[in-house]
Amino acid sequence: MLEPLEEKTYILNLGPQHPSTHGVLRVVLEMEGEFIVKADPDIGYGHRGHEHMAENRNYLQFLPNMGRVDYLHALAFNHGYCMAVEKLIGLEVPERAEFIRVITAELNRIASHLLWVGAYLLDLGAFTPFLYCFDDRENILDLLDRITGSRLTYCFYRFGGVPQDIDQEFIDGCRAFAKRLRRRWKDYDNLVTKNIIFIERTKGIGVITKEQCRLYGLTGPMARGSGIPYDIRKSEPYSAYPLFDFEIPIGENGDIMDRYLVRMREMEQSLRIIEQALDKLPNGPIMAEKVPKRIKPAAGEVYAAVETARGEFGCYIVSQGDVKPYRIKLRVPSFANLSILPEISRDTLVADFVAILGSIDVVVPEIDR
Amino acid sequence: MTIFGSDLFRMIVGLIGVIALVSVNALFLIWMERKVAAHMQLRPGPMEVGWHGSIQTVADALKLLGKELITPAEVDRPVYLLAPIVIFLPVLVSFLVIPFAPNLIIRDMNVGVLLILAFAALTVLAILMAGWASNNKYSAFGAIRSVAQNVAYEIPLLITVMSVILMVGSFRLTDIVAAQERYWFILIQPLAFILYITCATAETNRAPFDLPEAESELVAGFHTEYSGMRFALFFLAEYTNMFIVSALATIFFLGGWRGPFLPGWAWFFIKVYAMIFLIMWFRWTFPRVRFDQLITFAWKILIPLAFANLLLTAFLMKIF
Amino acid sequence: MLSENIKKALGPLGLEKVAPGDYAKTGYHLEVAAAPNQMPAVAQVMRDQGCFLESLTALHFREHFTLVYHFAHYEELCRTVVKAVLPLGQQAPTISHIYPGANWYEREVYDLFGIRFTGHPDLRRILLPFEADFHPLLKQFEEEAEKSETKADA
Amino acid sequence: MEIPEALYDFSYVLVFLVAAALFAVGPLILAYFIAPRSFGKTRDETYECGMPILSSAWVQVAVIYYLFALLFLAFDVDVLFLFPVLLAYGKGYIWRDLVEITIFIGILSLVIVYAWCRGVFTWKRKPENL
Amino acid sequence: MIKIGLLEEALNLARANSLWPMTFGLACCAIEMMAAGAARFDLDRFGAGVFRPSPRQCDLMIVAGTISKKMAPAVVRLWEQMPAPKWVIAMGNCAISGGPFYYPTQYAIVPGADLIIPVDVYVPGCPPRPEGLIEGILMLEEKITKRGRLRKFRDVK
Repeated sequence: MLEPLEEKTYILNLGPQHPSTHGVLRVVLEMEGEFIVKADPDIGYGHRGHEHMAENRNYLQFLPNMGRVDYLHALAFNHGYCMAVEKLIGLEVPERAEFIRVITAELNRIASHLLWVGAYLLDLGAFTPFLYCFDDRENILDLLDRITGSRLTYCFYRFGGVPQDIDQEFIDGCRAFAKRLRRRWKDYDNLVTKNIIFIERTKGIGVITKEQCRLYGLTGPMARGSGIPYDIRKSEPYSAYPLFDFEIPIGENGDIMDRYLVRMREMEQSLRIIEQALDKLPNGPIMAEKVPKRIKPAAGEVYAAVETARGEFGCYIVSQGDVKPYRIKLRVPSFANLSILPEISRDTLVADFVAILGSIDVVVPEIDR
Repeated sequence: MTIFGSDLFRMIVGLIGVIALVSVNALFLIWMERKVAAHMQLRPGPMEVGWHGSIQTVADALKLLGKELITPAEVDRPVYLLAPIVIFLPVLVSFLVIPFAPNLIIRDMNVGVLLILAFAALTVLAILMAGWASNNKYSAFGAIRSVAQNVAYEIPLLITVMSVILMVGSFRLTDIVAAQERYWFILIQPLAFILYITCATAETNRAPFDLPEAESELVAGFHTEYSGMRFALFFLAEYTNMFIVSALATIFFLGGWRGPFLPGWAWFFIKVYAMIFLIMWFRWTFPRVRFDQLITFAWKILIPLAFANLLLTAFLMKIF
Repeated sequence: MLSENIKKALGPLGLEKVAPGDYAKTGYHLEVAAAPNQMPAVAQVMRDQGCFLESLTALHFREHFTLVYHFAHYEELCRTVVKAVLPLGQQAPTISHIYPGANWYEREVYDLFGIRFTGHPDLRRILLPFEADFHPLLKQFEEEAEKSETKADA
Repeated sequence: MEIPEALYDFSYVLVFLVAAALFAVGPLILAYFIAPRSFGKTRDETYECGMPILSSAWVQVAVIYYLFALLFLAFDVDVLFLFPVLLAYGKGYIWRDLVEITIFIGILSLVIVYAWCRGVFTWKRKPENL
Repeated sequence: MIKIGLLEEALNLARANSLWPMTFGLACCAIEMMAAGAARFDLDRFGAGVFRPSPRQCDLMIVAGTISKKMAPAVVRLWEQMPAPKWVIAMGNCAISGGPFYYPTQYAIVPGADLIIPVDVYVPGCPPRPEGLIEGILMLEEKITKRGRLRKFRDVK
């Protein structure tokens, strides 16, 4: 008699060094054949102790860290942290500074989404769109480079405003870029969105229901792809966003395709915001007048949320009247977004799993902090 | 004795010629692939090593030669060591029967098509050996996928080739070219040509059917554990296989060496490299299909279409 | 109004404090204080009201931990903060059976503070290596006393 | 004595096979001699994304592959019968060979139809009705 | 094993002109590494654009980002699994010295890749620009050949 094999399942490590885990995410997969029985994400390979660091530095010293939590949408994290501290010490930001913040943050959001589209198609095996996206992204980086002085890990916003004003060249550059990107979308549509293989790979895969979104606390394009119109820019307006007219694109089915389309349409909305902001750009100071040299807020706490490219970033600061924060909790979107992975990847194929993982748009150092 | 003497001569010259062709072709194809990819991606590609990076692949080959060969501890040693050699065997033999020009053929066998098809199956075996012996999950995946994929696409490939042979009535490759004197077969068998290209792309594990080495899923697929020269042999075999399937496409559908003005061999190579360019174009344009889609595509669509094409050919031959 | 509904629903639980918050200053619409044992009930109420768990974290004080839960709602702007004071060395009940998303948050709190959650299905370390033997975000109160304020300011 | 032509063919194939093997082995031997050596405890460990391996790769593969293997076997053997037909086709008989080839392919096609109906081509983790 | 002067020199020249890096990003710097491989900067010009996912087929490990204590064993294992000859570039301040994340009570990171694996070239920056990485690769090539590239990269004015 033939003996049946003892166990039909086996364990496969996906990551931390794997082309499709976007850095150092590790997923331990229990597999049966090509099917996934159980997926257990093991995070922490990018843990750098930001929150511990916050307790050992003063408020200003912690500011550069924000560009390195989520390096793809660094300016939103700058924004969230600055907002929280400004709320804590009761600082008013001049209008022009808010406009500049919005413009740069939206540019950064487009850059982040472009990188996602490219990297995601790389996961699906298409290499060329990746380079197209990077080519477009370089244009944004050029613009931001002129203003902020760095390409990636920006530390641009200050408590009470921004340190550098934008000039005409930047404004012209933004408009030219908007024109260019709109043209490029036609290419993307033909190359990707209408591609039959892409549609087959993404339609109906990795479906997340509205209820699942709520139970796992998903935000950003993950929730919007499932049809939840939750965007902090609209639902909890901050900065200069209430002054602009834009829509929140949402999906219907909550599958990968919807998440892809939501992100693509969001780029269009971001362009709209940038153009409106450039049109309405007020004159005035870019820095609040009475910014204290030494930031020492009274005891208390504050929670400020902004919308990053991946979802809601909440900055929770507890102060005990010291120059150093007592505790800073960074509520990062990808942490919650990734926690749904075991649930939606059950009984999928490896190829689908890679596609689902990519659609979450994880930035590992952001999850691990 | 004289026949044997001339045969021996033909054999040796042919052997040297084929080895030279295989090496130069692989070096050229890899360079071409990188340049084609680069220009499709708005970048220059290799530029600094030689004129437009023309000796880049020579540097790569030399480097791989000077690279350590690691044999992991857990592998099935004999099979692991044999796999890169086995994958190389069919590559050279297939060149025996390919007519590059009217008289430029090493041995015009009457079973030419069968010889190539039979030895092509050895590639699958080598991939299975490599993947399974590596004792690496990614490799094993790649190997199993590769076998499933190759067997699924071998049937439509066979049937498609049959509809060409049906019209010629011979397995001899020179006969097939000779039969295309008035018109190329692509004109009367367009469906067969499309089917053949699809299957050939899959048989050579090229994108969008490159699942055995799907980078984003399986790291490097069946050759994940192979380093240095062993890996180079897999690479060499892959690119030479690309040449062979393109050469067959040229012979079956594009009239072989036929063409005006230029000598036969020139036309042959122009057509072959045009076909290779087409396959490269696929690779740098399409995303990868999912594995179950790949297999069911072969069974649900390609095989019925190939059958229909064969019957149609048989029927039309009776009418005309 | 959602905050009124939540207030009404939380009423029967007999919580320590249910008060409107100062949104402009703290970003909260509703501030709630509860005992750790009441947390599952509170979470159930929040879930029934359609809220999602925004974040879960802890604060380490000299005498006790404070668990901080943030809840928000997709359609209506209403952020509720629930604070539960947990004496040192005690365990808190999990809410991961109500909000599966809390699973990872509780693991993170366990990892960083060493707070154990009773009834948690899979309480392992999440960020630090499994073999780590410390909880990094615990304050070192003795050391802190030595450091002068000016030194940190520099 | 007349040497059959097929024997010449075989000699070509044999010589090329040997040459191919030598051509493949040569660089490997050369590489063995000129390449430097690395060191390290985990050098010979199986690669799995930088982690120690948790289980062997030699496990039972998904059952669906066996189904496809059987299907292929049946098909490939039958398709091989068509090869002689190709050479004989159109020589002599007017319509008989067309009818025969149609019947043969028709029966083969029924196999696909049957497998399709039974759900062989839908991938599920556990095929139910097979 | 056998060393012949001329052969060795030819091999070194080939190695320098065909440095295949591993697809291996740790944090922020990985994005700049990707940018260096992408359209504008194009590492492939120097033959260093073939990113191989498996360490068995790589020559160059670019440590791009912070090495956390949890990740350190994996980095070492991957480095050991690369076949000789192999090189390491420490890209960014984190990989050089822990960068902005190093302070006395830091518990999570390894302050510098050279504490766990031998590093050949250090590329400073937080993150370094892609030009910086290219410069680092060119320096590594000089180090390998002790001479420079096959064709000296012209200075960009």
